Amino acid sequence: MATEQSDSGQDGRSIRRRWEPRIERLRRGWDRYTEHKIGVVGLIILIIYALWSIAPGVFAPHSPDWVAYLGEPPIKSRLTGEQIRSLPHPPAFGDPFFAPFGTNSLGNGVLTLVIYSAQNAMYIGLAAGMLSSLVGVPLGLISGFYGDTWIDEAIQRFVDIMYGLPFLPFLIVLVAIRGITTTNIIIGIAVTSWLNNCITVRGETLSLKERSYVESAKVAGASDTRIIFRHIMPNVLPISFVFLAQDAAGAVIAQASLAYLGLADFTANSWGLMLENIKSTGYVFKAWWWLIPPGIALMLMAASFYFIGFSMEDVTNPQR
Amino acid sequence: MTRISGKYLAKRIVVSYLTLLVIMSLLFVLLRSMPGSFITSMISSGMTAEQIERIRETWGLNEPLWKQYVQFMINYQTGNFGRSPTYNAQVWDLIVRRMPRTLVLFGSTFIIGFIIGPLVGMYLGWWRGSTKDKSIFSTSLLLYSMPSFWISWLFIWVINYELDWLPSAYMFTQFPEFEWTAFTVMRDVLYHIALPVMSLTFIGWVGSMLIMRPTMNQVTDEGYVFLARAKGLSERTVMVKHAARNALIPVATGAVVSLAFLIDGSVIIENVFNWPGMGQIIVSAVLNRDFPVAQAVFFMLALLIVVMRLLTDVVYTYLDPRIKFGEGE
Amino acid sequence: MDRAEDREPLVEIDGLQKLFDQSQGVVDTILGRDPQPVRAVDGVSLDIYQGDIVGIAGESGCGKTTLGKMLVKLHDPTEGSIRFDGEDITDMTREAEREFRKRVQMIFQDPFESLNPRMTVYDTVAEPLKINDMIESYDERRDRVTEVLEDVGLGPAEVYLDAFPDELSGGERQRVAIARALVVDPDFIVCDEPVSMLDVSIRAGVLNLMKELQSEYDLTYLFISHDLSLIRYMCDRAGIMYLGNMVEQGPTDDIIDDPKHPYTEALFDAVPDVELGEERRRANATGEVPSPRNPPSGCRYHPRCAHIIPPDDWTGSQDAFRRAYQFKLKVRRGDISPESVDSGDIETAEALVEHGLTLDVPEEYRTETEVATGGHRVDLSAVDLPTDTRRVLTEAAEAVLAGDADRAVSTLDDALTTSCAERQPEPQPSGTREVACHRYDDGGADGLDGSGAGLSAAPAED
Amino acid sequence: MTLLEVNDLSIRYAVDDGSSVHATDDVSFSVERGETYGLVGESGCGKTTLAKSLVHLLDDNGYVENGNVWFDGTLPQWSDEQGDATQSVIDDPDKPVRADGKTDLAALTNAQIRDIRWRDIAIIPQSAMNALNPVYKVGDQIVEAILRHEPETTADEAHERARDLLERVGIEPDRADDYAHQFSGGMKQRAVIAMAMACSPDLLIADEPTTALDVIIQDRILEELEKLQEEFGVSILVISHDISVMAEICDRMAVMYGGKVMESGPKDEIFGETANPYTLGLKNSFPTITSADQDLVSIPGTPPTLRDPDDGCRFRDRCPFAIEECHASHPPMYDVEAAESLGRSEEGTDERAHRSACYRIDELEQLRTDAIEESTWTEQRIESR
Repeated sequence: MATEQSDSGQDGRSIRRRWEPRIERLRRGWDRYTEHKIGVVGLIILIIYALWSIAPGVFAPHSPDWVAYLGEPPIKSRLTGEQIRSLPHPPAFGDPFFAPFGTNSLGNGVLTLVIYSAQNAMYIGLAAGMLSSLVGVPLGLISGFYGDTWIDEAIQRFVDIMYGLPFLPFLIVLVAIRGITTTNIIIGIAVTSWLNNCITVRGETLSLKERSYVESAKVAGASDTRIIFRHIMPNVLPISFVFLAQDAAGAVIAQASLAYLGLADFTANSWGLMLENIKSTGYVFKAWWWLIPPGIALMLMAASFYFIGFSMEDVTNPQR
Repeated sequence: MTRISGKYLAKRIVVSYLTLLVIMSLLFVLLRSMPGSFITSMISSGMTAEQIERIRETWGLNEPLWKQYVQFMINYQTGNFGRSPTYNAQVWDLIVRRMPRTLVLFGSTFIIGFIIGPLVGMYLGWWRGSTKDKSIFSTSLLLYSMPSFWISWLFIWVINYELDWLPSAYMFTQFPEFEWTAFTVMRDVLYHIALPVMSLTFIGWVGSMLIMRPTMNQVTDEGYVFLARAKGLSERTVMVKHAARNALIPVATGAVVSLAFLIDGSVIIENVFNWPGMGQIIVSAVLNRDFPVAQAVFFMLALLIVVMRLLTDVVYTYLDPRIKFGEGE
Repeated sequence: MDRAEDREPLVEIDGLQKLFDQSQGVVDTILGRDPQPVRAVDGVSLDIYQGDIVGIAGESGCGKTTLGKMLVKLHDPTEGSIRFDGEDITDMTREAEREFRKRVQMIFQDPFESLNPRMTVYDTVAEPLKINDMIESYDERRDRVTEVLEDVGLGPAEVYLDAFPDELSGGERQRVAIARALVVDPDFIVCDEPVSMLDVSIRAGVLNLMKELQSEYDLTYLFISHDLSLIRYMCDRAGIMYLGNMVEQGPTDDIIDDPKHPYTEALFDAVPDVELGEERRRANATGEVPSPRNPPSGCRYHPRCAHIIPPDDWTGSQDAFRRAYQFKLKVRRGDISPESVDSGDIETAEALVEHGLTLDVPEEYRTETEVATGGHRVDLSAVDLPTDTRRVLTEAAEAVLAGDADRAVSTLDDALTTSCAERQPEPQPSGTREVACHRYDDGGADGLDGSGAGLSAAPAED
Repeated sequence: MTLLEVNDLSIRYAVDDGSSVHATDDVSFSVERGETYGLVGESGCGKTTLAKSLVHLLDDNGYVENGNVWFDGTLPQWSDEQGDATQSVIDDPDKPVRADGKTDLAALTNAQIRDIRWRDIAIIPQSAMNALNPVYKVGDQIVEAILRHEPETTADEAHERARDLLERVGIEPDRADDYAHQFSGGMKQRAVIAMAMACSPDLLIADEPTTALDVIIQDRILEELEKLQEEFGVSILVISHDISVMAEICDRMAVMYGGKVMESGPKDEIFGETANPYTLGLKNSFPTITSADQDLVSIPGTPPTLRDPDDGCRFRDRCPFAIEECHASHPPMYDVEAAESLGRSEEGTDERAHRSACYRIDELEQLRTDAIEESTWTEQRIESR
């Protein structure tokens, strides 16, 4: 490590020289990624959602507190009985108000809610995906590197037990214990979703550690940590990114399922909550403009994660 | 001719049993760390302290937790699942009634899903990279991204609500006008199960397809596929008999993963379609802190998973003659 | 042996053994099954002198790679010792091991696998320097790497420094691997099939480079290869391994021109050659290499050996004994069953004996009947069997026909014994080399041509 | 009699960016009935591609650009009882059958070539060790081939024949009921050979038949191939990078480099009177076990990539003898006999004779003398870098 520091003390020229080939490599990887149309589509969708999350106000026609007929807060008047009876209102373009996807039973714009909910889904997807990678990848690495020892055995038994638990009901228990908040939902999802990650990384590690470049590093005197971090992990990470994307997709869907079962964080706008609301108010088959958009939004977000994941899998596949 | 020795099977059963014990212990602790208790719902404002105390005693809640745990584990060994406070019935009876219904729903989706999935995976893997592969693959990923309850709603909306072809709830006709014979019952169940199974398999098959497609693509490079072609066999024979047969092997192992997906799906589907199985009661049992019922349902689902995994081993040895579990033969 | 006086060996290997037993997996652990270890290397002794190129040859699974890996401490020996420059490497302090790592390097077989695909050539070659804290500053390190790359023929080095392995050809990759081994200025390099993955026209360049570097860097090589012509081209001394044992070792030219061990003989006979063309004699060995999990008793090679030693009181020919012994092995393996012969006009037990006495060898070593029937049957009159042995064989054949294989085996076990199966031969000095074969037990007087059927006395030619 | 006549066969692989890899370029050679013909060359020289293309087994992106593969044999529905093409088929201009009854395999459809595969031309693939399907019994896999091409055979007969075939290559017939993983490496190879002979083909293509095998087993397999040839009279097209294996089993051979045939002819002449710089270089770099003192010399540089190559000689960048002409176009096949005896460059028309693609064929003696010198090759290196 001491030598690493003395390196950085030198002029930037050498550092740039050392990174140049890697940047070039990334660029080539990107070229290969863009060969996959679905990967590009997924990325575009995700970028749109990211923009929605960062600045929903720019894209949404109203604020989430906007109410049909009455407009933006502060709201001074109340809805008339006739107006209430017209809710949920189908799409309207200016007459009597502007709500391209109609409104829900409370008079909030569906499109607005859909856009404002992107943030929550994005957060849940990325956080749960990363969390499950953070648990799964190191455990898989350790398990694989110390394959056939008690460490590996212990981790694998634990994974076996976790596989014996039905995920969704288990998730319900976890969320119920800690209270229904977005953070707890994320933790719950991560706790149940790291298994595949761990198993795949373990398998990959097992095969990588038999490669002769790992043996070559051992002959050169490299320590276990150096071998794991310098030689095995960089070759495992691409696969774990694939899993991150897949776990993110799974998390977005799991959140919606929890919401359907009544375990939604009612303080945050989310697509799952919108669908829960349509169910609890009984408009499932009466207000298609309210039923379809959140479902599609959800589907597209999960799909964009899958699209990115599977395209990356192809790029990282050493056979190609 | 299976190549699993009795000794191996015995060991596997012991390991599975231990796994179940750990799962049950884990759940015992987790369930009881949920805030609140089911007796809150039994206690009305007018009750005296003694009355409340009596209720607590009947349900064994006064014992220290470790004693409850020991008692609970002993009960489970003897098949005593306890009594449900919310349903006010023996849990065992509840399970016996509901388990088969879940199995019917789950089993049929599992079977259909595992026929369609590998089949589609076979074609996509064989023609990997073609326009057809790309479009079908991305479509199936879209399906896979749908929340199961939402797609069920769409199905109900179109097929039941708009077209009124199939019923959208329950397992039997509520007030039947026909006579109850084995045939009519079966027909009635089929009539009711169609929509839930359709909804779940609509997305459920994708899981096994996702495993089959890449493995199928891998085996196309194998020497035996080349040789099969060189022998003059038709492309179809090469694909089905030589390639797909080998690509199926990893799918059997992957079945465990899709299993979890399907169980999750069944829980949701049972709730959407008012299917009177176990998935329907597990959610309410957890939310109502009905521990005996929750424990029992968890136990049965875990048992289902464990049994399915044992079955996978059997299927595995059947598919791959190289695998031998234990000193068989 | 004559060389030991003037020089100290750099590497002394004594009674080295390596068993792999953990490869049976979780299932067996659950089952509590006794692991049956793979005896990868079993009792190998070898001295390597400073400045030599020592070749290790043998078929796949003979343990040559495991031996090489033990020398660089990739595997720890189960038993025996390795001394490097006088120091036991199996029991080293951390400090001593650091020093050892700088002096001993390895070049691996597959240049497509031995370079980390995510490291540039510079990173790969410089890694041993970094790990061993050998050169502190980046610029100096880069200079050193450049120097070594140019030494291995990758000049100008600037072109290669920032390249990733997948941009290089096989030959270039292997040169990078050599540079990585050389960068710490080692004394001893283990080369595991360094050119087997390279194209013929590239190979010679890499081999010649290794020879050049040897004098330039004052190196000692252990050169592992299955290709005997490469061993001949590269090595001063050679060792031949079979199923974990060293069967013969000595000066390369001596071994190749006049192989003493029957296995060595077969191995060299089997190598096709441009000069010899079709005139070549084929290898006289039966069957294939058995599993190292359960190797044969005594001399590991005896079940395949053309020169298996009959008991002292054997009155028939050596060839007849070999055939009878093969009969016994076939019965033991269950390769002989009543279905092996068509029940035709001759008595079935006799037909079974005639079938069992055939040898699975190239045609030039077969009898006329064997050649005519495609190795299905041998004419009993052409085999010089003692009468009582013949009776025993018939008895055993009858037992097989009666479905009592156990009785057949025990009948044969009693009647056909050989010292080859009873004792493991110790390496014996014989001329300039050491041979582990019972034929040389008495100081090598016997030899392959000494008794009865010599190496050229094939029955078909008689 | 000529069994196979390959004329100007060019095979391309399409690459994503629109260019194409010229795997083989205008390759011509012919195989006589009952002979062993060798294609020798280093990896990427096009030898395997060439062999696969004969029976349309190229990868998806590979295609035949031009050329014919005339094969003495035809589809079952086009042949009479002797297996020769019927006159009406020969006369039919839509059918790729010429007057002497030979069929152009390159012109057959995929469905048609399937009837030729294995029945007329069997192939032992490069990875013969992995060529047996792990999930089916070895015997059943042989039976499958028999039933495919001889549907009138009963299953029992086919099984009987499979066991016979196994025995013929030295495997106990009982092992027909075993799976591939129960076979040793040598036995798998033998089983594939047995399978190849199942329909008594006229031509057997053996792609690196011994590469993955240990030397003693290799020795036995080579013997096995020789025996089969004697027994069945089958012609064998062997593909290998191993010159010494070729020297032992071939009657005639072609040396390939960069998708072109550099030298072809009877084996003894190629080894004895080598007439091409590439072959000379190859011989220089190949160690033999018989000679104690030899100096191996490698050919400098690396093989060309073959992606849209220019017109020049494929070997010129690595060739120490390259001259101006070599850059302009790839040399035609010159007759070596004529060059040696008359000192003249004369294009060779007889595919069976010794021919070499080199413009300096008229200075043959000089080339041979220079090629032995190590300095000839090493000084070239500086130039090519």
